[in-house]
Amino acid sequence: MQELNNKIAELLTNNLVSIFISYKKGLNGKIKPAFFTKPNEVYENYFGDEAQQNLAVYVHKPEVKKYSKVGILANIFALKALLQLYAENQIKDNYLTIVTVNQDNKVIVFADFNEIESYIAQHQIEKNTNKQKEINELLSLSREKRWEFWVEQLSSCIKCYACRAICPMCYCSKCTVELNQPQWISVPAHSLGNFEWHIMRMMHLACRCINCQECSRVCPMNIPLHLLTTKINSDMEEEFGQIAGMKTTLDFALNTFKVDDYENFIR
Amino acid sequence: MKIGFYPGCSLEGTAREYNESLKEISKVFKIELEEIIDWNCCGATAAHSLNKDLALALPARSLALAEKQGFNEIVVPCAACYSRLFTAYSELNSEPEKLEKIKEIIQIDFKVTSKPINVLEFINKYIKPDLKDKIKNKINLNIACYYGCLLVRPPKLLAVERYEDPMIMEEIIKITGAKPLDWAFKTECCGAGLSVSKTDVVNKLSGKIIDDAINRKADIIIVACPMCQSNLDMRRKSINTYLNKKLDIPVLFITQLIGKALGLDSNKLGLQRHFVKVSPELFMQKGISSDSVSNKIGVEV
Amino acid sequence: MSRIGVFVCHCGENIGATVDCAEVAKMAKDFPGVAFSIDYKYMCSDPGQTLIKEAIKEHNLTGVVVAACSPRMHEPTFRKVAAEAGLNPYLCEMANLREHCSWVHYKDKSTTLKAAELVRMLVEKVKLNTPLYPIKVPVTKTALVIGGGIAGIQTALDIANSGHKVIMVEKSPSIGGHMSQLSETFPTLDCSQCILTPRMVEVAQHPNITLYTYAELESLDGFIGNFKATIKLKAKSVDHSVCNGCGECSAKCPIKKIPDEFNAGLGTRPAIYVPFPQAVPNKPVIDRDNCTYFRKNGKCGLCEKICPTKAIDFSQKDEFITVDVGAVVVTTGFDIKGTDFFPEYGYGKYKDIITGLQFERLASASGPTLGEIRRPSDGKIPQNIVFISCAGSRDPAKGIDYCSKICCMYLAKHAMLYKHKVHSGKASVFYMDIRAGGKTYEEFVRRAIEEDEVNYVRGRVSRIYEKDGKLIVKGVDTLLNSYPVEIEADMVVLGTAGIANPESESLAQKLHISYDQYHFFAEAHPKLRPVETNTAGIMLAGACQFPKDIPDSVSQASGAASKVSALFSQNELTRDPLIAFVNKNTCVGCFMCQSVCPYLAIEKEKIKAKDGSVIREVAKINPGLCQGCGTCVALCRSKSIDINGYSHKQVYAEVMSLFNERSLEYV
Amino acid sequence: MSDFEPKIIAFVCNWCTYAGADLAGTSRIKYAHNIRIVRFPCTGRIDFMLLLKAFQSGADGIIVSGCHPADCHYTAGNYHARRRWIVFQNLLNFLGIDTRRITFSWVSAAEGAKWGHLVNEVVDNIKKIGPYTEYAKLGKIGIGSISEGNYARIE
Repeated sequence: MQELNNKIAELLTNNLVSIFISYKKGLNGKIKPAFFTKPNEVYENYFGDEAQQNLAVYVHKPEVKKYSKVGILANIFALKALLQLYAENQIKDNYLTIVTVNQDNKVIVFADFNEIESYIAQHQIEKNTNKQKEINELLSLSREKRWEFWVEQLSSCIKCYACRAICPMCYCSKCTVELNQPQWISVPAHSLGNFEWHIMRMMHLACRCINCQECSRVCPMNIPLHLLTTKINSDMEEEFGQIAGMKTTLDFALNTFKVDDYENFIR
Repeated sequence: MKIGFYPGCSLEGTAREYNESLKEISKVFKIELEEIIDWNCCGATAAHSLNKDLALALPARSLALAEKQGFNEIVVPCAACYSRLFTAYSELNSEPEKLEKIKEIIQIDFKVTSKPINVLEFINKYIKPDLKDKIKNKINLNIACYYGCLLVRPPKLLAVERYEDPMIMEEIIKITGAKPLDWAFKTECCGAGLSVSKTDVVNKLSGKIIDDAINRKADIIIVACPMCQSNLDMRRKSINTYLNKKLDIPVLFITQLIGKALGLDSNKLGLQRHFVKVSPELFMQKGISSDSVSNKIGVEV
Repeated sequence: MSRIGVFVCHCGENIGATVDCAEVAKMAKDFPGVAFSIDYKYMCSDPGQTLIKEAIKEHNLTGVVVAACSPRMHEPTFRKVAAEAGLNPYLCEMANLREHCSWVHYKDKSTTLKAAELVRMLVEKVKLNTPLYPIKVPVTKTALVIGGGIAGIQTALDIANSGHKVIMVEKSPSIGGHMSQLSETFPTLDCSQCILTPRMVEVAQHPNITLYTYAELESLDGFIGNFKATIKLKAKSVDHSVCNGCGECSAKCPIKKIPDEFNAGLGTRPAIYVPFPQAVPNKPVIDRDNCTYFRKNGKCGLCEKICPTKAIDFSQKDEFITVDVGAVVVTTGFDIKGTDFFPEYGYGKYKDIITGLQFERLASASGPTLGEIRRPSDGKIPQNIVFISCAGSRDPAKGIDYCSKICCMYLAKHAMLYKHKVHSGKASVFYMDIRAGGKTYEEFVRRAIEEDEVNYVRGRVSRIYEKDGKLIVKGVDTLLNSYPVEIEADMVVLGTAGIANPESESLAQKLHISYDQYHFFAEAHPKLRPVETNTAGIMLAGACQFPKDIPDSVSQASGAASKVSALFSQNELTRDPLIAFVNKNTCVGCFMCQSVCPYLAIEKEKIKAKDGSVIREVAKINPGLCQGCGTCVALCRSKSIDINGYSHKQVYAEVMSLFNERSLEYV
Repeated sequence: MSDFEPKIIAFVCNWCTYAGADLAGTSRIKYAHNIRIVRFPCTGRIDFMLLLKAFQSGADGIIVSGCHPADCHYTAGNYHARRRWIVFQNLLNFLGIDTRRITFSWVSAAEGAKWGHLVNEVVDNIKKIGPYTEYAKLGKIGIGSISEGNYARIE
């Protein structure tokens, strides 16, 4: 992928970015994120099907933030995440140079977020019908069976917060889980706290999650968190017709309303 | 070109000439009106004053049959039938729950895609664009266009512009050369179904309509509803007795007037079927060639 | 360490009959943190209050729970008691033992237990209460009055006379509003202009009032006591500081046939015009949409040539000024439906069917007929006239469900004026009900019926049509067994519905005030706060809130003025401190909170480094605007927003204090 | 189960439902004693975490109630709350948490009678479905202890 490497090297050489976030092959052969600061490091750059991780998470890490100008290779999920972050006022103007490679292997450098908005509009991510099927199966079970399923799944949570660390949308400097005045999330390693943690995370991600499913990928206990993110995403679309990571403006399901939102569940 | 056709009961009986003239003028424009096979009663006034489901189910069945027979549009000449069919069409389209219930009742699965249109809509869409080129005889008459109630009401449903003072027929007949009148009784009640039970009410109401048309120097009244026509025409004798006047203004269907303008034969247009004689001279006097009208059952007025 | 005092009130029998108050007080003693607990017959009575005050001092209490009636009833009372004993008033809470317990349950052990639990819940809360202090906001003692009709005039004069500055903005070239168009006024039949014009002049000459005519509000920012209003001064094309109002220009203007707004379209005016002879200011403006100079690229310019003082200035541009004001009074009035709204009355095609406002102009001595009742079509004096009330009003089919309130009275007045001017004439009024509630109003209507022999017909008019030069009015007399009535009239006057101004919606959006389904501005409370809006510092007066007559408009105007004067009587504004605030350290600046705030109280605050560079942006809540709903509090993910009085800690403690035996069992 | 007295907690707004409950009192409408009301300024203030905390603390049922649409004292808090409830309810249901135990309602300051009915209905309903220990019991389940259970798993 010479064109991409040249582009990254060019950005670094001309000081248009002081760090570029991309992928490289690790010693064990696994693909991992790469942080290039010099053009001569770019030879390590990897781009291919295995480069799946959503790199957008790094733009709000303090280690990256100390660089004044940051370049990033963004796949479609990262683009959506970056757009969402932009809408949420988390990306300053002239901070990011965003590069993507389109389906024809062409390197695109976006001039602004409006371009990203229209790029995303043209490149809809296909819905994963398998995951939807899993969700439907769960929903077809009795409430009790569903409960048992989740109790088993969430009991194994060790509260390592890898799901939070990998999530591009989890950028709060102080997460609610760390508050103890009052203690919103129970600390002991019992399932109650696990439920609280995952319910709260989903509520906080509702209308913001772009469903890249990184949380599910990195979970050391293999908790099927993608079921939750997929469910909350399809809920948002069905109930309110709003999908995260599509707009430059802050107009999401939980900070807007329609006077005629459905309310047949309210007495 | 074929369009669905729902005659309803009147066009088989008292308003045969409406049926005949509509078919005749359609022929000129190469439009075939094809009757919906096995159509049934629209429910008329009786059904919706008794049972809401029945009032929907009856017209819905005809709509469903039309859909199965492949019609996107159905011409419904009778204003009352049109009102019932169109009400069913829009209610079933906007309320899926009702549709489910009605499908259950009539035992036909359908999507309510056949749209009922009345004669005025039909003329506007299929006849009016080419009418000017096909006119053979200019009509040189003063005409009172009478709409009655159901062609323009209820306004919320039909969304007719200026529903109290509509101009649809006026715009059409202007093309034939006729002069539409500004008059006051366009949308007043003719007495409708009271024709049977309380004839004196019809005498009074229809009498006022005819009286005003004559006062404003109308040569003829045109209508697009079989009920209106029958009240203004068939009841003329008792109206005259009631008013103690001799009012002899003929009442024509708009399709008959257009037929005359197209140069069609009066008998084919059913002009001989009227109670109030449509004299052969009517069109003659005004300098328009006309064939003879044989008036078999016309009353002396 | 908390030292909470619990005071259980019997409220006579009201609580005492079903709840064992002594038992509750006894149980409360054992709640953690409770230092003192007592029950008493009437806690709100003087001895009861003294009991609380003494206990606070004696036991050095850090918080108080009064277990009595609803806090919506006596919270202010007991907070005052706490304050008098030297305790911060916000350290006092109430447990609702009466409305929520003793009155809704039967005498039973469970009822007493519930009472005790309610007390425990509030004890847990009050332990976490913090001393709060009322918020002080400075007040700019200038009022902005939008609209120069009678309501605006009255408001402006009242505020100005109490010694405060007023800025009045009127969109048309003269103040006066609808009242200046009226002939005589009910129920006294005194001439409208005679009572109004002196007030108009007073406004113009008042040292405390700055008047901007031909001007509109462009935008309004800020909050109570501290608004910033931007006003657009439309180009008048005439320099009013030079113009002497001689009127030469209007007389010579070649464009003369513009329908005259002041005469409700019954007369015409030139392109450079003063709306009416008594206008204030009595100086002309050029209506650029109709002026040849502006329409045809500088042709004409006749007025410029003949003006003796060289006041015509075609080059004037719209100007924008920004003013600081402390309060805003909206008095933009109303509009009426035109005759073209009525299909059954001919869609406005009959010239001799007119609106009530047009009749006012016909009856007015300054009107197009100099006060003679002559019909518009041919100038003949109508011998048979019909008035129709509720034209559009009270008619759900027409989308106007409400009663326009003023029509009954002005139609009675019209009929009376007509009879006074055309003695031989016949006047009929079709009505649904005669709504003549008001001082001497009913008597006025009776006078029209009895002395002036106006024919009142109770029924609706279904249709009007023209026949042989007459308007045939077809209606029904419901008092005569629904007998059909037909009147051959020469002229018909419709009491058409009063409706909101077409610009009301956009003005409401500029002011951030709400409006009802008919686009009339909404008051804060229909009964108890009828002159205020939900936005603090913005008041309403006159028919912009709902159609109303002159006395009601003037009363409301004086009400609004007194609200403004009360606000201006202090240098600082005191507000309840139960509002939200942001923890700057944890706020990440996503600004989702901004879009849920109904009061636009959330701003962006830049956190800067020492060198002035912006480190990050965080939310900041303007205490002047926040009303304390807490929607942002529940939305904020990092819980960086909290709210006084209902803080995270407090509500958490309340919830966890309930039924906690089971949670203790499992955790 | 006949002697089971459910514990119901109500989260209500100050301006409508709290006042409505006051009116029930002033009108001497009798209803079940199982209810404990927590006052909030507005339904918009009600944090969804509090509902979980209520279940943890032993509530068998929860009522969340505020002003009818268009009646909100703060103009829009109830609309925002309504959206949150939709999302929250769907999520809890997906997780198998018993959402029959949460009742959302609009009770205005004028609806004292409605409040009384609502409380009685909820209490009757919860009496029928029994105490809710499932959720609070999660506190007993930790890593390792799960093997005792026999939980269904979807493959």
